[in-house]
Amino acid sequence: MKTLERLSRRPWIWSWVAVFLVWFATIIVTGGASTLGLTQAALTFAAFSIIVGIGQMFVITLGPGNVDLSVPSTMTLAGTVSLKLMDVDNGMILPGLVVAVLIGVAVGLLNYGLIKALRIPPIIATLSMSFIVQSAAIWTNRGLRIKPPGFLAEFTTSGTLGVPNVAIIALLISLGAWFLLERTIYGRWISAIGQSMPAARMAGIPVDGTRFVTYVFCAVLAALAGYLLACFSGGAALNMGSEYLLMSIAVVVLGGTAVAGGDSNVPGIWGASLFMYLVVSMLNTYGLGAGIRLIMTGLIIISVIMLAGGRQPGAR
Amino acid sequence: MTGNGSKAVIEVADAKVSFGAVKALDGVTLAIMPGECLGLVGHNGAGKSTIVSVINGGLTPHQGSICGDGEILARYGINAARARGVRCVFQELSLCPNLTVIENARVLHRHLGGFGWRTRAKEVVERSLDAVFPGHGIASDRTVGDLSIAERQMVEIAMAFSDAGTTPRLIILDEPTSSLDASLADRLLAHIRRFVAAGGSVIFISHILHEILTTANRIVVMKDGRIVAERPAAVWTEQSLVEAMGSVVKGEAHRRKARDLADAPVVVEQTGRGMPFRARRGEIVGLAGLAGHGQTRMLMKLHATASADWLPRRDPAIAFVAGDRRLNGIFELWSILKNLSIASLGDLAVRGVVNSGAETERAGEWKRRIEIRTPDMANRILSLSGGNQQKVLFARALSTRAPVVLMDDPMRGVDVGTKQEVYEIVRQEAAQGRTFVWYSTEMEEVCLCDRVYVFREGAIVAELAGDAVTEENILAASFRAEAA
Amino acid sequence: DTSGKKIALSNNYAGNSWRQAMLTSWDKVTSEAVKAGVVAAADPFTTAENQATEQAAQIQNMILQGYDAIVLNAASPTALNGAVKEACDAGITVVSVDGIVTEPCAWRIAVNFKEMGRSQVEYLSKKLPQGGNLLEIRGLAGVFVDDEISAGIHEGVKQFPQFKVVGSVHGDWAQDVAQKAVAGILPSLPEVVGVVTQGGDGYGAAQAIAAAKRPMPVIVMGNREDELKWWKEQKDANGYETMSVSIAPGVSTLAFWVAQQILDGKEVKKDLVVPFLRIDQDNLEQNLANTQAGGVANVEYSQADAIKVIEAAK
Amino acid sequence: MRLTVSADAVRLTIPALALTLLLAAVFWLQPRAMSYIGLNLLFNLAVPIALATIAQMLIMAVNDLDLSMGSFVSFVACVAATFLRDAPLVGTLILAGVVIVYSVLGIVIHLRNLPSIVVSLGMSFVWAGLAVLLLPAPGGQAPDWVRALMTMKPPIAPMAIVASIAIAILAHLIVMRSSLGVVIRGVGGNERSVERAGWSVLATRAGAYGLAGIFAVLAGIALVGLTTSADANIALRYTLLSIAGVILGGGEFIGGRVSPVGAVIGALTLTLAGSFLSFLRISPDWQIGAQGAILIVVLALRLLLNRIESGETGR
Ligand SMILES: Nc1ncnc2c1ncn2[C@@H]1O[C@H](COP(=O)(O)OP(=O)(O)OP(=O)(O)O)[C@@H](O)[C@H]1O
Ligand SMILES: Nc1ncnc2c1ncn2[C@@H]1O[C@H](COP(=O)(O)OP(=O)(O)OP(=O)(O)O)[C@@H](O)[C@H]1O
Ligand SMILES: [Mg+2]
Ligand SMILES: [Mg+2]
Repeated sequence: MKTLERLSRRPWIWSWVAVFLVWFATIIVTGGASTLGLTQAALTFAAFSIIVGIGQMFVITLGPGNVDLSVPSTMTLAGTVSLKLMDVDNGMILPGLVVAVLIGVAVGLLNYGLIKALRIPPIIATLSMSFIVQSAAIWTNRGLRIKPPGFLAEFTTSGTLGVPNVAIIALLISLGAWFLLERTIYGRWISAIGQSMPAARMAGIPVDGTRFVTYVFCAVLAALAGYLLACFSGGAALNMGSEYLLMSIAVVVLGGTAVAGGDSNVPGIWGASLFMYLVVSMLNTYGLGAGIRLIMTGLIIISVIMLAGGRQPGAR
Repeated sequence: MTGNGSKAVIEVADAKVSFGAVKALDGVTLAIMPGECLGLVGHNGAGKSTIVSVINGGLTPHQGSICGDGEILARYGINAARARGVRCVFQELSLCPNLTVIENARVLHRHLGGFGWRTRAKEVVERSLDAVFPGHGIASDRTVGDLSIAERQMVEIAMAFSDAGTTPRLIILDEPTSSLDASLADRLLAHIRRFVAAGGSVIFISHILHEILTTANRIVVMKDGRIVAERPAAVWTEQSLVEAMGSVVKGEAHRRKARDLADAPVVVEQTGRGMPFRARRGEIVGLAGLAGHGQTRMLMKLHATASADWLPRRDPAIAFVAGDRRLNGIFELWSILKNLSIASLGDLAVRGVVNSGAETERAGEWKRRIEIRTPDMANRILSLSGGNQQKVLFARALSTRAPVVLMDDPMRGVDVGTKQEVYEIVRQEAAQGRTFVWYSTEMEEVCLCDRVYVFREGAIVAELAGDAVTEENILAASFRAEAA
Repeated sequence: DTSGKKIALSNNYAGNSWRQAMLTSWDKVTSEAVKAGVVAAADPFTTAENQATEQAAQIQNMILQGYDAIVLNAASPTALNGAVKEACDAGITVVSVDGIVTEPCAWRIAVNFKEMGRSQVEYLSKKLPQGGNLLEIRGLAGVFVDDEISAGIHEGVKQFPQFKVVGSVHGDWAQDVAQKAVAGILPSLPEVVGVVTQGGDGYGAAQAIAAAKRPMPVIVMGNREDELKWWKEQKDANGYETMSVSIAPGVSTLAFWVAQQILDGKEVKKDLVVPFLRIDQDNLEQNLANTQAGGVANVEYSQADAIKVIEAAK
Repeated sequence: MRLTVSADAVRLTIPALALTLLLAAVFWLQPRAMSYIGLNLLFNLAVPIALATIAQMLIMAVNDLDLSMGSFVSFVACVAATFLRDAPLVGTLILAGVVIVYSVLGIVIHLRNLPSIVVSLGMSFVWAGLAVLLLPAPGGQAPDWVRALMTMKPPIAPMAIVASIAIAILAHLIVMRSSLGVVIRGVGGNERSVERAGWSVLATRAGAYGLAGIFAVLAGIALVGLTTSADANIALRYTLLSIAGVILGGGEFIGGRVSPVGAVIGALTLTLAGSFLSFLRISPDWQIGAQGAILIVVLALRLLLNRIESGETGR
């Protein structure tokens, strides 16, 4: 009983409850025959939202107004440029990855440069930056779809012991993120900045450095997700990141991270990402039209937050 | 009842309030008569602000009753209280910083509405400001956020005394002078006396005992959620009050012996308008002058120049104790523990990874050392009373290795006993070579310093050292420019 | 003589290979025309976001800039009518293509999207006379093209009742979205014999189906190079058969010439039709060879083609 | 009294100057724009954006953020192009109903202490779904009176300018001068003190959301009046545009610091920035990027002017 009560106060629990409900409602249609297929598909596709979601979570933790809207275009640019560079050559996999990461670093650097130098709200700075990055993606190869190197295509679409490889990568990144948040000074710093920037400054935290690293971190994760997604789906497309704009924010907040900043959690991102994927699958499975599907998705999001919200955040 | 014929404006009987395990009020009975000023004192966390919330209607006690003018008030709430003329100035500032003074008056007086309310609100505010703080110089169309803390406090106090339809009958002032300098505080105290003489009632809470002694008619001492003593003001002395509060009397805060520090190396330095600022190793430097004359700005500047924005410093150069703890002090979502350790994480971590064992140990040490009143350091910081939160901020700064500690009026809302302890700690640390730059609105504290810079209109106008640091000299320097 | 005339291209979206191919074709054909002195200018404009409101503002700016004709690929068939009317009132010739507008004063070069959908089912009925279950991949909800193609597909299913659409997902005309949506619905579907699509989503569907280790149904392709290449691989490996259909991005150049002809004073009917570009088993290799790697199978039009289309409509 | 106006005016000078500079640049590039018709063409699509920006500003005034603004305006446009024309009574009832829904959202957000961002994110799916149900394919037609109103040709200044000024004045009266406006901003500034003064924060928030709903409904109707018909995706970008407009106009995300006149100016500036770009004739590859660049430039201008202003007043 005690554990149940303690569990119900965890901000991430609600997204997980929702995941199981939706998962169950979906597999019941086929009498359970689709269990393995659906679970694998969910893990695969949730992995991408998890990777971008974690980056977004770090940024959102920095406090009100902090959000990175350049995630989709960063994914696109990293995907197009690295695939163009690798040009189906297995030997170029590492350089391709390095370039993708460098693109992330560059976008993050420019993002924070704008925020700092022009003192504009991050939401506007990253939006402006996303237009520029998107243009750069168009300019580099005008949207031609180049195939990924064979090894990468194989790796991203297959699994190890039944678990999709991309999900394993997402898990490793999540563990790293969890460690950063919960155990390191850096995690404390971003949480402090998220609660009160002046207080953080007065407590001697290098505020600019910390925020800068966080924006770079987010962009690098987005670039990495773009690299993986492009390999997974057989080539980079100019619109391949567009879904991840709302998605990356939705999984963060549904996962129980405080939108007002200062409080974040990693398990919630998993719950929310799986949930967002499964909800669409469920509604598709039930054969509902786009309109109903959208309405249901919205209502479910609101119900989850209603259940999870209104709680008294526990001491951390 | 109280038995002297007239009926109490508000009377609380046997009120009990608890927040979780903490019994904030443990059966308090309190009556406020017309035409009296009731002084309320007690250590930090004694329950003063809580009883205020009960009287103000903002908090319904879990047990007990509230009477007004002799009748029991069954459904008592904020609006009922306001309708009876109860007004409150809260411990923390509670104006809307984005609104103008006039608009704040509109928010405060619900019945001021209708066409042309601006003109009426302006009249109400200005009349009251003029009455309480003659010559205040605050334009009523200024945005509150642009005002200094002292000015905001003045506006807030004036609003409580203002009359817009319902005449104020009982005014509760929860540490109203904490941000005011001596001359403004005097004006307020004078106005309280006038108000009381005209038949109004006041509940006056302060940690500055002589204010209470000179202003109140009757003084109530609270301790751990109970009233422990209640006598007419005339029979109290500072000494007996402190005793009743439960603090050991340390006698007059004795000045340290004047030390010759002229040979010690200068650790911080700043030039600007007026005289240059300089602090030596092991020195306690005071910043004095009327409130809001650039002392805080100077501290901020010192902090900004010595702290890193981009890269973490291996050895912290400077630590800061905030006065405005809501704004730049505490982290509200965190536990007391995390709030305390944030500035010294570098010492508690190996390669960026926090050692939670060492952290807990360090926090336990400081909890004992300055007596943070909490059952568990893992509780949220907001579960502490204002003064205890301030102690955490102290511990945060003192637990760093920074050779210089800046203090921005840090004793706001700290009780007498704790103050003495903190003074002692400051003295010890200074003896070991730490430098303190200390801005205070309380003369007693300024007089503890080795050297004092007096501020006037954003610049340093005088430097006093050693035996020259006296109340008279400081006051003289503060006002000299005005006379000139 | 149109040598002094200026033509603008108003485009609402540049975020996929089809639109990029369209812009490239436009640039190639019109820059030659400008060099040859046929028209004075032919400037392309693209909005930052795919929204009717932004495109309406773009058209209004073109009016101010004094263009003589606007070639328009519209974000919405009706929501631009206000702006188009203003352009017409200012004496500007408006030719809409691909994404057409309903405003009567504009010309329309339309593809019969309904027929495009219906013909897919018709093809399947020849390939799989015994019929079976179909999976439908749709485009972006609420967009005209999506609704039309889907209506055509359902018309086809009515015509060939041996088929049944057992699942329908939105792939937003993007390979990765389609892949994701198909992977999600696939576990709950019975055996599927055919996948009807809208273009740009066939390869994603194929990947999702392959990942689920299901027998590969007949997936109708949408002329993307990656789709054609995959098809070719399958064809070589196991004789896989399908067809591919989409509208050629080069239709923008047809619209350019039509606009030029109108400016030249030619009598042109308001509604013109262009055929869609279909690739079949026998001409797959030839089309694949002509398609740029990573691009879309394309046809560019000349002035003569335009005159032919105009004459045919008379 | 006079001082209040000038204090507000000082805050407004920055966005106003940005707008003026941009307008001058547009006139210089395209002198044809300097006419009655030209101004109308430049600005008429700014009218619905201005209304949506005011709606967003009301929500931001109580420290919330509405991520569903774009899909809500799209939905309203769909209703206006269908029911409002074919069955005015039903249409009006639906629109009144959704305004009430907005109020209820405010109440729910307050009572359950929910993050508005998440709730409105959820609502954005709901509105989009309703719009798709209503108009699966683009279509419908604007009611004639709306069309007539939006294409009216008043003397002296074009309709776009007249409407913008009217919106600015109306919003200023409601938000800056009325008691309700003061309390709404008070909630943004310090919710507790408003509560302690005996106001119902719940009712205030419901009021702010309801008012925002009304302005957003007006935005949808005005939009349909300009475009003549609707589709489910017609105004999706209004979400970010409206936020950017409020910021450009000197508003802030938290603290209840908003300026209605500034918001209208912000909306006009954003619209004008788009036109400015198309007059520049940039290579198609970089046209999208240029939109980002211009946003940056306009905001940098704000910073620059801010610096100059603070230098002058010494604050
Ligand atoms: N919201 C709350 N939640 C939990 N505990 C509370 C809360 N408010 C007050 N307390 C506790 O109630 C007790 C009384 O607090 P109160 O603020 O009344 O003290 P106080 O006498 O005003 O102290 P100070 O002089 O420091 O302001 C304290 O122990 C405090 O920790
Ligand atoms: N996101 C979109 N919004 C509006 N129209 C679109 C969109 N995507 C495609 N279209 C239109 O739908 C029709 C079919 O386009 P098609 O799907 O073949 O291109 P595409 O799939 O986007 O190209 P790509 O391979 O890479 O993704 C065309 O009229 C195209 O302009
Ligand atoms: Mg108190
Ligand atoms: Mg596509």
